[in-house]
Amino acid sequence: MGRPVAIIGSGQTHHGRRFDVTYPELIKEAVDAVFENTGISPDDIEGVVSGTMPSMMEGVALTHFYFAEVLRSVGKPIMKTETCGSTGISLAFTGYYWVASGMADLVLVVGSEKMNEGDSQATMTTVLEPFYQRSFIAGAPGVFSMQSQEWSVKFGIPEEKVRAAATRLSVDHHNDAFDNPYAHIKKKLTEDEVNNARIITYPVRLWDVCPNSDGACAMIFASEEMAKKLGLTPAWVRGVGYSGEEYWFGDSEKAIWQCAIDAAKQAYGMAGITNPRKDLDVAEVYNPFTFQELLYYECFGFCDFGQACDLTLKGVFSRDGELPCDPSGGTLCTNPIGATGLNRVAEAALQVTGQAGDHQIPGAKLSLAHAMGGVDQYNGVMILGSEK
Amino acid sequence: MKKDFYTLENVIRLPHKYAAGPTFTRFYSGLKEGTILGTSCPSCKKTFVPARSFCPGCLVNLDEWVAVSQEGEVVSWAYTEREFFGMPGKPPAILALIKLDGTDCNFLHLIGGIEMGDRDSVSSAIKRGTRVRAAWNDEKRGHMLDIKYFEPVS
Amino acid sequence: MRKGAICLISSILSLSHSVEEERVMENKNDYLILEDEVAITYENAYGPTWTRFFEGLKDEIIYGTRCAKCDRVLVPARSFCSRCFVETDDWVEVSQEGAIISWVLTEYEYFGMPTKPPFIGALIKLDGTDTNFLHLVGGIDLSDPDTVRKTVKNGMKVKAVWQEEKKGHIMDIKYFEPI
Amino acid sequence: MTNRVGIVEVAMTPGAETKEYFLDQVFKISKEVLDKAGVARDDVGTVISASSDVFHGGMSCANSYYWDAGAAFLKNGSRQDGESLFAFIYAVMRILSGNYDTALVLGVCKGSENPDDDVLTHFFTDPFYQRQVGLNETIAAALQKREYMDRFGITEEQCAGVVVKNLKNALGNPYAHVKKKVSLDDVFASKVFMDPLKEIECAPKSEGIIAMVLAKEELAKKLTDKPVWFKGYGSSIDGFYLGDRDLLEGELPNAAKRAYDAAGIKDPRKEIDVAELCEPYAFQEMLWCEDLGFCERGEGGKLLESGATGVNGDIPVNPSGGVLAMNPYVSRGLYRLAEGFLQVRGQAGERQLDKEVNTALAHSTHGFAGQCHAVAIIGS
Repeated sequence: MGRPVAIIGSGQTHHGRRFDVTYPELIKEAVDAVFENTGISPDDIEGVVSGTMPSMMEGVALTHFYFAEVLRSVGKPIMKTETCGSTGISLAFTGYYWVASGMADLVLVVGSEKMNEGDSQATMTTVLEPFYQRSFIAGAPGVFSMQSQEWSVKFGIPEEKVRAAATRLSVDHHNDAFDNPYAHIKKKLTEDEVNNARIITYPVRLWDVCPNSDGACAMIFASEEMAKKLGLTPAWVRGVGYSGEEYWFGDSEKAIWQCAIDAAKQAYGMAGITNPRKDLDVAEVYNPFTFQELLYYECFGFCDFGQACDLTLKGVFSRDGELPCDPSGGTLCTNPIGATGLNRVAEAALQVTGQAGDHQIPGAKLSLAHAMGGVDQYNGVMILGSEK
Repeated sequence: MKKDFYTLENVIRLPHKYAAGPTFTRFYSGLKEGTILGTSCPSCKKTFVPARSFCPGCLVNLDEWVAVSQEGEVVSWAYTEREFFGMPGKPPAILALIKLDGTDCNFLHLIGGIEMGDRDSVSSAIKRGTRVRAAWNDEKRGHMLDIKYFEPVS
Repeated sequence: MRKGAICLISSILSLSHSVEEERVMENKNDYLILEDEVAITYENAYGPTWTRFFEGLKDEIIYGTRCAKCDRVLVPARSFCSRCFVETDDWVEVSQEGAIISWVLTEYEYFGMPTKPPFIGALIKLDGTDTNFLHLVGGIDLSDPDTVRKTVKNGMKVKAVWQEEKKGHIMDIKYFEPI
Repeated sequence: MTNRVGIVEVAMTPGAETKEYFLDQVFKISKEVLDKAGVARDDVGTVISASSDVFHGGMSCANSYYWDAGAAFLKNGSRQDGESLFAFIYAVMRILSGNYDTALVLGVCKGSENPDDDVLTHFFTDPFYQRQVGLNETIAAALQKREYMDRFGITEEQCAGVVVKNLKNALGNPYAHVKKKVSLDDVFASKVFMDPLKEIECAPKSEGIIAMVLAKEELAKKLTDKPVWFKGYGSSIDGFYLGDRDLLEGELPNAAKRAYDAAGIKDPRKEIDVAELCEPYAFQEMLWCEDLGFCERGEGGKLLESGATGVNGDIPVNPSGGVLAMNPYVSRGLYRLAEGFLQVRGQAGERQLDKEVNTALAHSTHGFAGQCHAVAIIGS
């Protein structure tokens, strides 16, 4: 375990269909925000980490070239992290390791995506090679539908119960999003609306799916001395975990999902968490699909396998529940892919520093941030605490 | 001994819709009207072309618009007789960095209006410092290539 | 070797309204949107293992390889076991029957989709193998989703149906149909 | 830094195009390096790779594809896009943080599956300005070369001299892609590609899958008698629009200074025994030599003519033949580092320098006219 690392501030853009700005201008909003929020001068930054999902979503390759100025990186050391959907949290890890290694004391990390400039499902298709898998996997919804079905059948959860739990999450999160000034989709939904919404790929319906968002998130990582010197309230990185499995979708089980279990285990181990549901105060779980959020509760040890639906329906993971999950509305309401994982970290950091505003979980001291990527292939978990 | 294994053609086709935002929108409408618009930085006093929304050095927002000179000097140029991907027209072509008068950066565009097709004659017509002026297409559609090219000022 | 032949299909400017459904923007002007479509041609090498696998399909054989260390049969055939990190060169002809592990009915279409909807993508555990084979489930009426949901179940036995004309392609297997 | 990071082993493919299946190649190289290092896959701490979607056979989210072929099944890992020295330094950071004892670093680029690099580098451009006038990396380099000649009087003979030197060196490199003896006259006779660049002055498009095992100090010493230590690193990026930059006063001096400061190097020409530079366009080797402080500004041509950068010179540059002889776009930085590693170890075969090599510099650049640079220093 390296030296302590703190997140000392973040900046997010408003999300939506941001055709009012170019891609670099969008990023500038987030970067300007983090400097304004922290009062730090861009000149003091010692390194910059940039990332998007697949560059070709927006048709610009190696985007750090294009963004050099707005990242405030000209003349500075730079890194470019990309790990598909988990890019956001992988960016945060890069910032963490850069500081933890002792090679820098102040690192700016920026994730972004302008999904409306491309076609996300067409881009997802290019993640699959043309020999075999590309013919069968219908974008992200297809993958997640298969996974949720494998999971619910395996644990014998009745279809109606899974639907009811997923609907509960959808209604809650879309409502929670009203309290998050940066969220994209904010909507008062009734259970009926969710249950009867258009089917995307059964059982996934419209309100089970995240939107295509344009947005960026910027964050500053600092060493302990630097955090003290600057006098900002730190969110301490208490644990990091990441794991990935085979490229071939059929090679690993996706119901008892080992890479998700392992990622959490690594992070819990570092943070000394033994009973996550009790020890954690809030979790920002990456939930592009409602069904997957349920599965994560189990993989992350918030409950036993097969229990997530019951507990969700009891309100255990609601805003006022035992372990509130995604009080920001989560990925379900806001999904600029390359930034999404970083948004989760930003939200988790806001919570433990008491800065989450209207969606603050009172007294939150220990939080979890998470992101997933690849063809159901990677998971990353970061634990943040108000204390070292 | 070694078998010639097959290869599979893999065509990646992706659609894009790029948001030009207010600054490029205004710059393009300037082109439609036969003007080249730049923006000036209140902090470093530099003028940039094409116009941009922020100063690349100071990162402050720019909103002081200027129609910049359509004449300038060649800073560097590359000549090709080969067709390459993304090329705006047919070869032979010259791509050049041009410092427009009164601006503080180099404008990347084509050079034309001279005898092409022979490297030596091109080299004698175009040099670092050669004065060039924008030549416009008759029909303008709000695109970088509304400027046909820059041609030497005689 | 053929170098990538590539074309920029179109590059047009169109004026479009920047509609903001979710959020009221301060600036409601119309800004330009540049529409563009790119096509880049790559050329992927099959190498010996895929070559042999696809030649097998031409002969109505599905090949897998067995890992000498963990004894798992991996399908499609591959040259290494990524868990044990050893080469696998024990080729086995695997069963053309198996059980559905999970499936999804896809009814929506998007840009660049290689298989046209509706179709059922499925993970199928072929008998005697240790990975799930990804392919289509067919031979049933796909016109009504509700009927499909009643017909197709996890655990259901299916078997490969072959195309008449084979090209050494993953779609030489037309689909797997319920037994 | 209390702890040191050592490079334990390296394995790499030659640059020539093959029709091997991509994942088989990644597996073979990853396995080869682990076997050579005596590290079991289960004992690998973390896996950091470098690859880039457009340079990746048409597959997006590049590292999804080769994750498990690259020994990372159920491992903690990450990827750097565009530049493989980024992956190296990220692996170093992870070890220095104390979280990992070992790291596997991969650089992945199968050029044979891609269209020409000029097609792909065209997508570095912004859609509104530079793309519309058709910019790519070769055009940017041609513009840079002409400025170099106009402003500093660099001659075509000097540029050709780089080609002759590097391709001659490549003859002794089993990994090189371009292997032919060329004379100055051959260079002059080469077809004009993008005037003022001739075809032979531009690097080819190569395959390059490379793997490296790193370990923390105590472990590195256990794993090998000859660890090569990480000494320093620096990177820097320039602005985006070509016209906003001074193409001859770029960011390499910044990157180099960071690496030299970390490694405690005061006089690079004296203290560095060998330099492996990234020169996809021949003239760039001379410009980079100036930027790295091997000579004064504008003296790169004279440095070459003096023979100082030859294999018997006092600051040999690219004894491997450099990128002109082998150019796997994304992994070329790690190839430069690997060459430095082999030189320090005295295992560079035919291309091993006669003198003792204690300190090596590896440089890599990507982007138009060297928009981004990275420099790593390693030594015995």
